[in-house]
This record gives sequence, C-alpha cells and structure tokens, in this order.
Amino acid sequence: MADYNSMELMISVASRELEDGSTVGVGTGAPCAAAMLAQKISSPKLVIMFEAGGFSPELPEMPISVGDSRTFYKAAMAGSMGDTMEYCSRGFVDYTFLGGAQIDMYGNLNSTVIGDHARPKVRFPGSGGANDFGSFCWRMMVMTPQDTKRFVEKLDFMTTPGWLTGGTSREESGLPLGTGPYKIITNMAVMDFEPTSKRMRIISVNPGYSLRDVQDNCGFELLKADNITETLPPSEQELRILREVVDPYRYVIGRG
Amino acid sequence: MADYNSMELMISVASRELEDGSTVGVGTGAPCAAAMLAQKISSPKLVIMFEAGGFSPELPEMPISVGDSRTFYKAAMAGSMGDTMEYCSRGFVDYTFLGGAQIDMYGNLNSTVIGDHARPKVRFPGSGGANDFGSFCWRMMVMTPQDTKRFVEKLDFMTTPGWLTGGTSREESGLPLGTGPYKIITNMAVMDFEPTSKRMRIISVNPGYSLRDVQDNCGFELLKADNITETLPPSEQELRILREVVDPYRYVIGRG
Amino acid sequence: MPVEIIDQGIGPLFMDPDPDNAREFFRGKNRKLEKKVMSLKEAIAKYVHDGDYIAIGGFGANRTPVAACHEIVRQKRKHLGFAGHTATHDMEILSAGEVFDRLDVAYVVGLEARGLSTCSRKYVESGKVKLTEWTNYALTMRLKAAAMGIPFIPCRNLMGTDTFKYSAAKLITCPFTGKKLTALPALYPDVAVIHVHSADIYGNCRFKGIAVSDIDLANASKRVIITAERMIPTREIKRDPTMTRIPYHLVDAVCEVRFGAYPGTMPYEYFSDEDHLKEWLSSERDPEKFKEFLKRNVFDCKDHEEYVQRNGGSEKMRQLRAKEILLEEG
Amino acid sequence: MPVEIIDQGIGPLFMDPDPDNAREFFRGKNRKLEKKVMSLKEAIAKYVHDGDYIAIGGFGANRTPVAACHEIVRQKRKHLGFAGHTATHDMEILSAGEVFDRLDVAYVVGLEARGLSTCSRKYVESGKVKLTEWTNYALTMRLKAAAMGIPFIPCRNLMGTDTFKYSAAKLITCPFTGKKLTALPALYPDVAVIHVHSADIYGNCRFKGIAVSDIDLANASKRVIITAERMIPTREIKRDPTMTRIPYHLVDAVCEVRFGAYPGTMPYEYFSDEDHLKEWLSSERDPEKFKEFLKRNVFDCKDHEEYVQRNGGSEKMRQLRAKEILLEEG
Repeated sequence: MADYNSMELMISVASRELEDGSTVGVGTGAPCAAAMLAQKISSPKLVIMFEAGGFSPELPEMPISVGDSRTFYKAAMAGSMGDTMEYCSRGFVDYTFLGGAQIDMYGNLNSTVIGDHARPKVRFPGSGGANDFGSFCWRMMVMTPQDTKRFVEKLDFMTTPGWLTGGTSREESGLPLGTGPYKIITNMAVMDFEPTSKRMRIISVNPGYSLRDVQDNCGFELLKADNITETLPPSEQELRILREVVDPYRYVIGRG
Repeated sequence: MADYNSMELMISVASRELEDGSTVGVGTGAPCAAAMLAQKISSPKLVIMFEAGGFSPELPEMPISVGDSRTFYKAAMAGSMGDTMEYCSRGFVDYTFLGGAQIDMYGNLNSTVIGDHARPKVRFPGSGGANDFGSFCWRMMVMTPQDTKRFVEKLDFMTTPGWLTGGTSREESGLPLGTGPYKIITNMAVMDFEPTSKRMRIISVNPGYSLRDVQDNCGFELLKADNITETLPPSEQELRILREVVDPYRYVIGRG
Repeated sequence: MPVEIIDQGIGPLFMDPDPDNAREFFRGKNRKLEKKVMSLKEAIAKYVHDGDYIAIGGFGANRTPVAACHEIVRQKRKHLGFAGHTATHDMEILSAGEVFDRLDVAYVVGLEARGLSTCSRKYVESGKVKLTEWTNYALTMRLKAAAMGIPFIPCRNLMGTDTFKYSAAKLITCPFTGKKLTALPALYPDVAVIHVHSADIYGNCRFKGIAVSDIDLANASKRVIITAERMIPTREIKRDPTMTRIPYHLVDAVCEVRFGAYPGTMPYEYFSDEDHLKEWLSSERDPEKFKEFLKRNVFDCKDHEEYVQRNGGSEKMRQLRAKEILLEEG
Repeated sequence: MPVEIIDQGIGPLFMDPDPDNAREFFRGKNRKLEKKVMSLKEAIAKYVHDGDYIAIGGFGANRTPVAACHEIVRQKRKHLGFAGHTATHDMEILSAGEVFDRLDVAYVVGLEARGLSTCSRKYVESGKVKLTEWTNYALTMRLKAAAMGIPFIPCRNLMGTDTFKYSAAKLITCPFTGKKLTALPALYPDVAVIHVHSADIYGNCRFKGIAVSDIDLANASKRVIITAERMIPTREIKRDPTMTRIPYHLVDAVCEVRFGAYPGTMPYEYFSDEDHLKEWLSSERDPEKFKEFLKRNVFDCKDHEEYVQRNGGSEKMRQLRAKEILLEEG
C-alpha cells in the first residue's frame, strides 16, 4: 500500500467528489490542490472559479493568493469579484471548500474570533468570501485536521452558515434553497450530514484510525451511518500526480 | 439681423444653458446639436454622455442612434447603459434634453400613447431612457415646437416625470431630491417653472412672436415672469458653426 | 423604521422573479467546455421555442443580431414574450413576423431619428400584444437583479408616473433611510441572442465598443445564442482573458454569421445601411408592398448571406465599412 | 404581501447610505477634463484627511496601491475609517501606522496562504478599533449600491450567522416573493486609491487582469486617487475607449508610481516578492525589530522608489518580472 500523509489523503478524497463538468469555487492551498488533481485524473472539464474574478484558468502552479495572476493564467475570462459571486448567487456553482478555526455538528464555521468579539483572545481574518461561498454554492465541503479544539459543541462565532441549528433551520433562514454542507473530510474520517437532523455523521473512517479515535477527537457526539466503510486511500496515480504535477514544491502536501 | 429658422434658434438658446464643465445626457437630433454647438463656442469641456454607454466622445458628425459608433468615437470610455445610468442616478449628470408628443403645465411628458393604453389611437416608443434621465438628471430641458395639441391641460399618459402635480409633489414622490424640469424652449418662447407652484412660466418671447401668440398656442394657462424679455436670437457665430460644423447636412436644422 | 409596499403597478409580470427557481435551472445547465458551433437555423430551432421569453442584445440597430431575428421569423415562432429594451429594427422584424404576444416595453415601435415603424405600431396597437411599461434602465436593472440572483433591485426611477402605473414594479420604503424606492423584479429571459465581433468554438466572446446591457443579459438568460462576425481560436482567448466579455459557461450555441448585424451598425466593422432601413420603413406603409418586401428579404432568403447579397453584397459592405471607420477622415 | 424588517445587525454603520446626500456631493465634483498629475505625496496630502473613510483597490497584495499605503503611514494620518475588503498587505501597512480606528471587516489580519499578520492582529485585538463584520461580496455589493445611487441592495448571504449579527445589515422580506433577504446599505467611501497599469494625464485608466471590485469602488468613492505603473498619451485612450476601465470624470489625482504594487503582484508586470513579505511577517513578531523594519522600509524612505531600491532595486524587479510572466515556461 502506498505511503502517504494525511494532507495527501484529504486532497485525494476531496478530489473524487468533483465530477467532470461541475463547477467549484476554490481558495488557495488544499482546495485548489484537490481541484487541480481532479482535473488531471477524472474531471478534465471541471470548472474552477476564484473569488477575485479568475474563471477557468490553466493553473501553472499553486496560487499564493485567490487574486494572484495564476488564477487567471490562460483563463476563459479575467472578470471581477462581482462576476464570480453573481455566478454563485445565481446557482451556477456546485461545490466550494471552506475551513475555519472551529466547526460544529451542523457544519457551521468560525473564522472570525476566539473569545469575545470586541476584545477577542484571537482575531482571525473573518469571512472573506467564505460566508458568500457557503451561502450560495450548492455543496460546501471542508478539509481539516480533526481535534476537540476544532470540532466544538459551540462556536465562539458563527462566521459561515452550515446547517445552522439543524433540521429545516437553514431553508427557513432565507439562504438559497437546496444549499448546505455536504462532506467534511478530516485526517481521521469522512463525514456527511444526516438528512433530517442535519447533524454530522461518520460515513467512512480513514485507514489507521478507529471509530473511537474519530469520536475521541471530536467535541460533540457524531452520528454513525448504517454501514461505515474504510476510506479509500490515495491511489498510486493520485499520489504521483499530486506530488509531481500539482504540488511539486510541497507547499500544501508538505503540511500533512 | 441674421436670418434663421426656429430649430436653429431653439438649438442656439439651448446650447447657452450648458456651462463649461457641466455634464449632459443627450439623445440624437436637436439635443445633440445643442451640446455640440456649446462645445464649439462656450463650453469646450462640456461632458457629453449617451444612454447606451458612450462617455465624452469627439462626435465626428450627428449620430443616427444614441448607440451608434459615433457616440463613442475617440471617447474617454465605451461603457454600458448601466454605466451611464449609474452616473445619472448617482447625481453626476447636470442636464438632459427630453421631448414628447404631449407636455403639461408641470413639464410632465408623454411619449407613450395617445388614447387608451390597451387600445391606443397612436402608440409611441414609450420611455426609452427618458423616464430614467428625467428622474435622475438635475435639470431637464425640452426643445419643442409649440401648439395646443402638444401643450395640453392633461396628458393622455405621463411617461416621464416633470414637477408631477406641482408644489412639493415631486420631492414627496421619492424621486431624487433637487431634480426637475428647468427650461422649456419652443419656437415661440422660453419658459421656466415658478418656484412655488412649479407651473410653467414665460420668461422670454422669441423675436417675431407676441405674448399672445405664446398663450394662444398653449393648451393651458402660462404664468408670466415679472419682466419678460425678448429671447436673444442666434448669433452669426452660432449660426455659422451650427450650419458649417455641427449639422452641415441639415439633418436637424433642416427640420426647422 | 417600517418597510412597506406603498403602491404597485397594474401591468402583468410575465416572468417569475424567484431566484430559487432560476437557481434550479442554472444548477442543471451544462457548463462543460464543449464545442457549441452550429448553423443559426439549427440554433434557433434548438433553443428558441414557441412561448419562450426572448431578449435581443445590442441597441436597436447597433450590434444587434438581425440575422437571428430574421431566422426566428422564417421559422415562424409564435407566442413569444419579448423584452422591448432599446428595441428598434429588431422589434420591427419580430413585429413583421408577429412572433410575440407579450411585450415588456422600454423603447418600442420607433427607430430613433429614423422615425416610427408602421408595422411595429400597428401590431402593438392591434390589441394582440399584452404590454407592461418599463424604461431602458429599468429593464437593464431587472436583468442585473437576475444576474445577481436576487428577486428584486431598488431603483429611483418610475415614481409618480403612468409608466409606473402600467409597470409591474412596486413602490417600497428603504429600511435604512425611509425613502421611497421602486422595487424592480428580476427578469430571467428564457433565451437571449447576442451578436459579437468574435467567439471561440466554446462560446468565449469578445466585442468592442459599448456593452449596452449584454453582459447582464448573458448572465440573466437561461439560454444564450451567440452570433459572431468571425470565429477565433481558443488560444487567442487565453492569451488575453481580460478581453473576454461573455465566458463560455453561459453560452449554448455559437453561430458564425458574417455581417450578422446588417442592416444595422457593427462597431469598427460596418455602418448601418440607412437606405435599406428607409426601404423597410417606407414599404411598411403599404401592406401589399410590405408582404412583397418581406418575401424578398426574409422568407425567400435561405440565410443572412443571401439577404446581404440581395441588398448589395460585398460592394455594399465595402462601402459601409468605409463609412463606419471614417476611412476618408484621415 | 407585507414587507418588514425582521432583524438587524448590531454593528455600527460608519458611513451615511443616503443617496441624496451623496448626490449633492457628486453634483459639485469637478468633472472638467483637466490635468491631474501630481506626486503621490501631494495627492495623499491633498485628498486623504484625518477622519476620512478610505478604501484600497486591488486584492490584498495584488494590484494594490502599496506605495500609497506607505505614504499614508508616512504622513501619519489618524482616525481613518477603512474598508477591510480583501485586505491583506495593505491592512498590514495601515495597521503598522495605526492610521484607522473604524474597520468594516470582510477579510483582515491575514495574508492568505502566507499566514496571519501579528501587527494587524494585535492592533485589531487591542480594542482601539471599532469593528463591523461583513463579507467580501457584501462590501462589493455595498459599493455597487453606492455606484448605482441607491441606499441599499438586497443579497442572500449573511443570514443566520454571527456575521449578520455583528454587521449593520438588515433582514427584510421581498415584496415580490416574500422571501427573506439581507439589505446591505450603500457604502460611499470618502476616498479610494487604485493602482492601474496605465493612465493619461486626465485620469482615464486601463488595467489588465481581474477587476476585483475596483470599477464599483471608483464609481462609489467621493474622491479617487490613481497610482499608475506608467503614463500613456490621451490619443491612446481615444484609440480604443473599450479598454478604459475608469474614466477621467471620477478621478481627482493621477500619480505615476513605477512598481507601485511592490511587494505585491502586478499582473503581467511583476510577481510578489515573497521573501520580503515574509520579512514583514517575521519582523512583526518582535516589536523592537519591527520598529527598525518600519523605519528602514517606510519612514526613512522618501518615496516608493527608495523602498524598492532598498529591497533589491532593478535586479530584484527583473527577477520578479521573469517570475510573473513565467519567462522560462516557454
């Protein structure tokens, strides 16, 4: 079996979700790597869009910024942030990847503050485009290492909407209908959301981890799917392309 | 004294209103001729904007359409209709010239129908950009031949707002504050609007016409300014430039 | 501060402004990088259906897809809704074919300085067409709202007029200032046709000169048909993506139609054929003569190239190009 | 259907969204075709005043007017309001100078993949700065509303989150669909600084690559300062007015500042200087070291040229250009 790190696994698993011909709004780092990997394996016609206005570039390397020149290199269009976000708001964008300092059982995300808003312990960047992508794109996914500090019962601040308080609360909130968190991919497992309660649910456990590990490293009770499988590890092909083509300088996979 | 026709007079009088450095949203025909004349005499830095997106062109000749290539020939920018109208809505545009099949004592205009809306006697183009310009631009002016069919007590249809029902009705309507009809320039006279009632008022009578002529050719009672002057006729210079430079083919002044 | 609906127009609202319904459509729309080149005949047959709501790009007789308007009439579409936004010669052609019976009016029946179209007027006066009144900017804003995926957008026009009364707009108060604002409902056309200077086989488009409302129109419309003066390779698009005005994701069909805006103006390519446009206007005044005129210029032409041929062909286009580019002005 | 305000954020609204007040300003704004060329020092002195609300163009460290941010700090502006819209290196510089005390937050204190800025964080955590939370698109939409001359614009983000709670947005119902919508108030900055590839002496501007939100920003702002990599003659603007992204009417000052976005990226010109940006981030961690760093790179530099000189000068810029244009990729 191939030797790989957790970042390589998360990126490989994420990339398999991006079917050919779908659209994805990505940021820098792992999400971009997942989209590039998908394009080079199963989804050559995956449409990549960047928040700042880059539409369908041929990424020559990992961008450092969602607004740097790589994001519109040999692109179909170098547009504006308004263009990209209008596409998302209009329902054109299927997937997005987001992250944060905290995530709760409904997939809500905090990238704003730890502690009090006015006098925080730690101030983070805030929404950026995350609340926008998370509100507008059909399916929101998260790639994150998992621990009890990150997976919490209660967020210090809800920056970006997941399923809000669960159940039908998201559709009642006024957010575009049919949107919401889809998959949470961690170093230990893959989770989705139980359709009625909208609570996070384990669907597969990564090689080398137990269900117990997954629950022990989560600050809230995780639901369990009826038949939990083992996450399919990165294939030789995925690892080769990831290491040689997508991220040869290990900017992202080096962090795994 | 110079020999001239009524169109030449109206255009000359109108052009004198456009002070240097001001902005004007114009259509084809007489308004465009007035703006071109102003640029060539007193207001070289008059900013001309066209509804369809032409900003500050060097007009090589009279445009046939407010969207034809002449409207952005050697222009500062070839933008969009949204760009032009945003400028107007934002308060950037000082003057506009409008017209219509009917005008009433408050300077409201009809360019939509004669008769019933559903089954009209005559259907006209409708607002086009007239209601937009008339709502947004600070000062709306009209150049029109004057008769009782055109200057009516009651419009068949109010396409574009003047002072609405007079008094404070325009500012109460929600239209941008401080905007409204400014001068009405006809073949017989020049009118403004009495500040309180907002009713049309004669301020000068054109050479060759009497106050009586002006009232007899108007379907409603005109107010009279305290000292009504004689309209200053086109100067030799105005006529020369109008005939030789602005409209050598007499597209517009030929209709006078 | 209370927000309320103070007043609303009595005109029919022809299209659903609900962004969630539109989102469901756009979710299913194919955005794969695929070759979309086809004949105009094929594109109109495939993407313009009886009953559709259609919008035409450009500005009346400027960068307007005239060839597509002819083809729609030739294929005898019926019961279309039509966005009469800066509609001049396009409206004249579609009225001749009586292809629409619902009309959002901003500018119709006229050809600006050229005068009024008898054909368009008679058709609109006939009572066969349901009308709702708007303004050019109001329709632009309705398309912008649709492009933005919001059900309405506030504006400060229309107030106090019959244009408002016969529109489907509403008058509301601002939640921040308490000021009165018109609320304009989003407009998602079923199909838009836009004429451009150049496009690649996937539908990435460039055009020069004023955009009018075509970028919002392309975004707002469920289906987009592009007619292009000429095809260009995708490597040229990729060489300078800043020049792309409409990206391929939005586009369903790409049709190469040289002189596709004739007898209208195509910026930097050819000026309008004023003599032929006058011929349209004058022949309309005599129903018999107009029937003949339409037979010769629309129904008997197998395509736009034949129409151009019948009206002067390459020599005429050479003259119109010289006029457009002011060849002799130095 | 009733329209109502269902909920509203508790964050302070720093700027007046009333379009009539803005209209009065724009009515008086000089739009004469006049030469507006001046030094950046002069432009900042003349058009950026203590207490102003400022917005910075570009995207964080991409086509961002870094030179202008340095000059604002050198001139020790205080009590500014700042639109923290995609704010990364620009925010880092302005935080180092502690020039602002009101912050509309969309993206702040981070430099994307490069990590967080200790300086920006400590400043925002200090309690010296009043904060209102938004999103990148929300600020773009607020600028768009201002550009459109409307007091608010509906959107479908923010709902249900603390981002909404700590914003100054309101939650309203749609007069057409009854759906819940966020109402975002117009944002008219007192002054905007935008970096472009080229401009003429009057302020007609061109730039290549993504526009981010700069066109709406230029329209929405009461005063606009342009820094340009290079000046071009007006005849070049007039040769192709389709390429004008910002027309002269909006612009108050034009400053020619070569490498004006350094150490950020300028598309097609030079890539970001990642080593120098790391030097910023690392020196921030030691207050004494950072003081020295700022003295050397900001306060002791008479202008941006000296800053570039001190960090590698023309040889460094040659390397960054090669990197930007992927010179060796073939």
